Amino acid sequence: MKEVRDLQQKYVDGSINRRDFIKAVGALGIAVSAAGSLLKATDVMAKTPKKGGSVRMASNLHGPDDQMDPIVMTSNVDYTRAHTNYNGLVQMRDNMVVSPELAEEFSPNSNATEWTFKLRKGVKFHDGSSLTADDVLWSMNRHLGEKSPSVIKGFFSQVKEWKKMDSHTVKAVLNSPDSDLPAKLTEKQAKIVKEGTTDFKKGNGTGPYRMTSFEPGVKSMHVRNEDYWRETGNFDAIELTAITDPQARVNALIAGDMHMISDVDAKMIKLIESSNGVSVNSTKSGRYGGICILNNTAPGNNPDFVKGMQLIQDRERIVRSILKGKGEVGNDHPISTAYGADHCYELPQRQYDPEKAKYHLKKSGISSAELFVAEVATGIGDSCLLMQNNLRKIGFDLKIKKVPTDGYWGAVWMKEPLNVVSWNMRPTANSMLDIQFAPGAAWNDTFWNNERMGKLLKMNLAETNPAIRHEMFCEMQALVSMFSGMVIAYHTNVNDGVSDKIHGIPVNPLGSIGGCTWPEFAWMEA
Amino acid sequence: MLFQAVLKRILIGFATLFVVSIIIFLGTSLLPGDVAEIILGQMATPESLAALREKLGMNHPPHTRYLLWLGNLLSGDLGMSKAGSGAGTIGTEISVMIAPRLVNTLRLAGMVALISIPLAMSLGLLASMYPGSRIDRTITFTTLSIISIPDFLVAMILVMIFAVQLGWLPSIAYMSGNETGWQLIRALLMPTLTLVTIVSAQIIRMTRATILNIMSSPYIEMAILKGVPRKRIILRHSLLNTIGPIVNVIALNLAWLIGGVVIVETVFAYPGLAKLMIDGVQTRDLPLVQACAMIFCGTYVVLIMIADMASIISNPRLRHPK
Amino acid sequence: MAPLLEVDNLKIDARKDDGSLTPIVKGVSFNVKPGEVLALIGESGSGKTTIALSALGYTKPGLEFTSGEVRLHGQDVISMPSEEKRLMRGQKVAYLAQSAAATFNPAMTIGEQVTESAIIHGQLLKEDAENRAKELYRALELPEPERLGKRYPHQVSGGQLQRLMAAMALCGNPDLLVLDEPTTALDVTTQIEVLKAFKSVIKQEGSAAIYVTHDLSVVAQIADEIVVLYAGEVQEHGSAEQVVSTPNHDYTRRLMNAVRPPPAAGHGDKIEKSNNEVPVLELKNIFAGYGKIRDGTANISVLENINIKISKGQTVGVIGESGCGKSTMARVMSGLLPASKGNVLLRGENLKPDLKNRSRSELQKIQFVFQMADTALNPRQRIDQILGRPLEFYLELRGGEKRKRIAELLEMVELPQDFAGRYPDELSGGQKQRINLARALAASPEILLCDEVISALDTIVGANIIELLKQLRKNTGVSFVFISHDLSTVASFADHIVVLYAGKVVDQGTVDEVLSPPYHPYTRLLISSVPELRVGWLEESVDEIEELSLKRDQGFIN
Amino acid sequence: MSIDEKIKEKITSFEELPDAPPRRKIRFSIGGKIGIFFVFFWIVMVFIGPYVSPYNEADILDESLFIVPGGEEYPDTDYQPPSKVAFLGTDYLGRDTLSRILYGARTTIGISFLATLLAYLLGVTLGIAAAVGSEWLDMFLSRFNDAFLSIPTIMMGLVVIAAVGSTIPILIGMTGLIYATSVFRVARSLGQDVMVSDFVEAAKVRGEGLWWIITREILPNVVMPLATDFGLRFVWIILFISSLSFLGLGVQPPMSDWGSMVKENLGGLPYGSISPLMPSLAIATLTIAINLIVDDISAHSGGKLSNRMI
Repeated sequence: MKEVRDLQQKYVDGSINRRDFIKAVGALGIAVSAAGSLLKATDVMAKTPKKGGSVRMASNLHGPDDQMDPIVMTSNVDYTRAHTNYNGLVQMRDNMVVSPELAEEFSPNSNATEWTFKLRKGVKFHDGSSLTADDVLWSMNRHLGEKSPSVIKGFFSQVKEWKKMDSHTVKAVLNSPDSDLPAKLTEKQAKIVKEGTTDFKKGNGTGPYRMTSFEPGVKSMHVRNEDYWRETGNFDAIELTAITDPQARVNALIAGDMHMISDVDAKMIKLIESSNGVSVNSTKSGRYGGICILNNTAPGNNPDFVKGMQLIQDRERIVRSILKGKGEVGNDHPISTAYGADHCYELPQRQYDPEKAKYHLKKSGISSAELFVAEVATGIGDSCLLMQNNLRKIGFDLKIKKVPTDGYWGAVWMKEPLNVVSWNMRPTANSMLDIQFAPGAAWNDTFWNNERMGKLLKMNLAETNPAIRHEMFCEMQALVSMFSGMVIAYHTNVNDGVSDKIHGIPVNPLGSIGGCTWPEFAWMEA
Repeated sequence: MLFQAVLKRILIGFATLFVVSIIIFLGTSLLPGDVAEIILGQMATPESLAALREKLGMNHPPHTRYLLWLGNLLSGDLGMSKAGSGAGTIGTEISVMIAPRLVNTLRLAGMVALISIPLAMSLGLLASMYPGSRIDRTITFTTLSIISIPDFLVAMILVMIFAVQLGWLPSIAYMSGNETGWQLIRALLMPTLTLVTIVSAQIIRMTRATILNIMSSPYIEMAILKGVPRKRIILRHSLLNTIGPIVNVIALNLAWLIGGVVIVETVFAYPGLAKLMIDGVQTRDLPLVQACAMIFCGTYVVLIMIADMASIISNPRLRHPK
Repeated sequence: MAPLLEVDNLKIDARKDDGSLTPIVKGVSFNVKPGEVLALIGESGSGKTTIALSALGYTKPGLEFTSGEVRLHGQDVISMPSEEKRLMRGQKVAYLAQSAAATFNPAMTIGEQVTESAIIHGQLLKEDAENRAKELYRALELPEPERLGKRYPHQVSGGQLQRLMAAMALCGNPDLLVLDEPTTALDVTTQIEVLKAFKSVIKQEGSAAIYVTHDLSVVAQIADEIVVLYAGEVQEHGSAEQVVSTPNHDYTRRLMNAVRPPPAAGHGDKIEKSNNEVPVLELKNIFAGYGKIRDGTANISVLENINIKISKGQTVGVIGESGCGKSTMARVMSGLLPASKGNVLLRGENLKPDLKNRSRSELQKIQFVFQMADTALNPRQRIDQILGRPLEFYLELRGGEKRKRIAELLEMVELPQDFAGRYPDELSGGQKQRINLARALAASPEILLCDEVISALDTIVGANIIELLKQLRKNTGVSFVFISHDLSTVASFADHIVVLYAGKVVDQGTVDEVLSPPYHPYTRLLISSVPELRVGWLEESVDEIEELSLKRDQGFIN
Repeated sequence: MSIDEKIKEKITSFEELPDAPPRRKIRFSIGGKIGIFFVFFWIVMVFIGPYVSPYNEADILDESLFIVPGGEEYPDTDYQPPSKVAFLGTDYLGRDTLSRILYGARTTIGISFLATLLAYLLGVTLGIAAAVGSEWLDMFLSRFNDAFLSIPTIMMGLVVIAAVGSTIPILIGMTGLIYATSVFRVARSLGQDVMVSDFVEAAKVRGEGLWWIITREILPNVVMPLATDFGLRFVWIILFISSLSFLGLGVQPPMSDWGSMVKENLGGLPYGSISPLMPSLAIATLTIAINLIVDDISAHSGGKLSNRMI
């Protein structure tokens, strides 16, 4: 994405105009809509942020299980709170660049088996106590060990230990090289909390906003942390809630009850764009909804069946009429173009081909199957119905069993032979592939154990030469799309609704509204 | 005599509540997929599950769990919800979670009742005063249509008209909690409007039916033959005798307003009790679900009890024994 | 003197659901002069009530005036605009309904209801109206007139309510009273009191009245003019004196014949019973009542220490006022209400108190005939099913046999065969009562418990039923327990009389013993309360009756 | 001459006039007639719906069908207005609304009807049992019934479905169970009324068993009011099931039931699409129709029913 940044710089300097900018960005294979939002973000670089105003943001999901404990956070509203109340050692700024945060500098040893983080001095928690290496150690150790409830402990499986060098220096010692460790540390779950915290509801962090009230499943209120350790946040106050009904959520934005809403249903984009004062902030992302066909059982253990399922995907139409263009066709592997250089352009795109599909399914001797569907990802339900419809035309009977989203991950995912899944974009292509396809990985949700894949992942982490690294990525993506049993027909943009008053939302595809990192950087026109 | 009747009714009420508590406890414990799995969701790993189960202490025999629960309930302790505890140790007092929601729910129910009861009763009277007239036919058909379409459609159409098209009212009943007076009312208007429409329809129909039914009794004919004007016949002669059934309908509708308005709360993102319970069900937060359910059923039982007492008391035979 | 009310060729039709009209009143004309009491007499369906109501310009729902006029003070009340009607009602014309219990609003105080009409018509101010009401209470000899107004309808007795309705009607002293069978629902003794009250008040107020009834002997006491109606047509119209003494229309005559002669010894046909044989049914010191039973006495005790013998073929008449426990006794015999103490013996064999424990043959031998035929017959069963069931149940009759027997039964109760295919709703009251009897007979019982079987029926119909019963007794030799509040009926049918008062047997013996002097005072009261079919009887006997009832109330029985 | 003739003769002169007019036949108002028409129409659709509908309920129409000369190559297929291709327009996925309504008739009405039937089987049996049974049985049943009645139906549905999942049999069973409680009340009070009537006493005196009394004396006399009640209950169950669908607990896709059709197409409302209105119209026509009929009937039976409906 370096090119993009250069372009933005040029635009800000005024050396190119809007149209050229859009064209140029388009040339980089970025959907025009995304370009639009880039432009907006770039506009912001031009204008200077204003302080003040109180902002309301409505996420898509919340409930009594809303969390203020980073390591078990799972929903957008949690993540946003993570960015109001906490900081990480490092952070992901615009366009996926890892930059320092609580750690003013970080560096690996020669072969990336050790990473040293120098902590900023004079950083204070909201309760007044100041940040020390012990807090970092405590926070980081919570991800280690078999018993850890951390939801991303997989990222740190190769961390042997965290060492305290002095009061403001910590070192991560690894079993095997990991050039991606800093990127992984940008995850919301890796935020730093006060040592020995038991009641997380207070949200005692070092972040730009203090929490004044927290009602799980209702809302949380935050005010600016005036003695923040760097340029303070722009809003006087932030109010975070969620509106579960998508229709109601959009209504709320249009009626001006909310300044920002996450996860705009593709069907409503037209509505928002046609109403004044609000617009859709659509960011290209690796986020996808796919179909897991388990390898270790019928029918998934039959390669022809899988082929058939992949060939029956009318990818173009899904992007066209279900995502309304806010997304890109998938190639049955998770690495979308949003991963930039790591995406394998060389790999030929799989096309919609009922005839071939029919041939393979006939060959497989399977004529019916049952697919478990929950609305876990944008457009997943609809695309499954489309698939079902196309299968019916070629005489294959796909039964769809719609199940509620609650309890889905426990009861269906990685249990039923055919089920749907949604994956958010991960900071790096490697971490994405590793978390889902490393042999024996906790969330290897098609039970596809491929030695070669395992090797490549390790080598790739240790590899520093970009060209070779890219080759490795290409091979891995090919492997996944051929053999893993994943059907990935599309990647969806991150679509959020934003009032035109709001500026400075970072361009970050890792989650809703600038990867939920907006609280510190966005600002509001009076 | 009156006293006995009332006392008997109260005892029955308590008996019912007891049965309710058993049903609720059994019912909720039927929910599959233990809490732990739900909390961790896609990110669940065997270890983290085990850890959390341990923490939530989900390993006692059911009957002891019931007795413990009932005991706490009676001592006013609704128990702890895991809400917000994360991997930390401290969850949230359920009473703390419920309190604001209950306030909201009561607020809404109150506003709806305040508007719809007088409105509905007068319309019902109007209709029954001139049966078969144009007014009557209009009222009957309108109410009929309203109770005949799904309530979420009623809600949606109202939103389309008043919020999205006209932009008069906020489309959701979102409250920061510091609203007062007019702001508050304004925030509540949409859901109130919807519920008033639905509830009134019910009450109007019942009022009309009951009064017309009374109107066919001989003492009304007598009143006519005494030359009593129509208004007085309705207001003085029949209304007194319709208190019982009408109060009953009102009670039922109030109960529904407390526990049955899930859909309206969803559509308007209104943080009420019903929604809380649904969330509770989805996150398998059993203590929470049980508490909410108890509140709903309790309200119902009490309201119906009050209604019955009203009709007991309004019955002169019991009020003035021989 | 100009008539107060002129009914001129009045025609009223009933509109069926299919829109077709059937005539109910077919061109009736008569006048009522001021201060005159005119009686409309006829049986149910004769349209008497409909005509009476037309005097208020009112018809029951479903009825319509088709032609003719009803002129009050020369002004037609039918064509009157409704607001004028409203003003006329209660003020000029007042209505007294048959059942006061139903016509008083349970939720309003008596006082309010009595004074209401006078007040809303602005005739009297509230307090004046209340004073006026109190006068009327006194005039009607109602207890504690001062406090009565504050009470609720359910707090006073039926007889008092009936009189209170008179007060309600008279409060705004109207020119015309319309009384619709105001005494039919009452006990003989009460009936007399009420009649007397009405008569005197009407005299005082000097207001005219239309008195609707089916009971000639009542009419004779109160009416100046009599109009005899049948099927919506006037059969005979004349002065009370003339109609009663020399009826010249044969329907009137039939009415007269139907009226039973005043009770006296020597009526009814006796069957000599031989004392040595075992009685069919016997009650030995029976106690019974309702509510919880504690050591042999019920919470609300109704019957105390009853001893009765009924021998084969004998007819025992049980007489008493409402609430004296006659029906309860029948229920004890049948086992519907288990006695709290004492025994019921069937042919000397001790019967289980509760019918649940009685054997089928025991049940078969005692059959119960309910008072209300129209509630006693399941509206959803055809007559042949109703009659057939006991035949199957007790006698295991099937198919042809059963059908034959049903035919016989219908014949026995003098109903045509084709009734077998009908439903109860398609029958008249009398016919239903006959079916009711036939069902009991179907079991070929030894004893028949008849609870007020004719009290709900019109005079003529009732008379026919009595005739039928006599027939049956002759042909079947069944024993009867005949319960009634009407002494003359009992006297004309039974050969043994039991007089019940307040749950105790105060007098019993053969008809002759009971109905010939020396009378038991209570029996005497009952006897003298039965109105005789002659003008002026009321005035003569009223004092004696009052004195007797006074005694009763002071409680001569102990 | 025979007795019969004698009687005939006796009767011809001044025969007894029937004091109660024979039972009136129900006559329907215009509203009632309209109601009957719609109910009949939908019943027919239940049987022939799928055969007369232009498409299959699952058909996602091809974009090619919507191409207009000079228009886009890939036109939108969702929320299309009525046209020759789709008479009532298309839904959020580009399926033919008309076809889905016609197919939906079977699912919606079928499920609701079976559920109502179940509710009655349970409710009436227990209700009558409570009416005729011992005081204790009545007490016991009534308390349990009250308890169940006190749970908000939608909550009950939610928990049950969360517990055992959402398949058509479960949907029917659960709904039936939930509504059996209110049927119980009606049946019980009706039963009690009949229980004290003379003809039941007569049967008791005769020594009839409980079975006879229930089947021959009571049931025939409560069947009419229950029939009308059935109508209203049916309506409520339809609405209840559509509410469930709104919360996403309806039937399995691509099966269409009216309730979930409204729900899944609500998004079209702001675009002025009629796709959410049509199914609600279907629901309304059916429910209003039934209500109109019931109104006529209960007006006929003196509106007594309406009180019991509480």
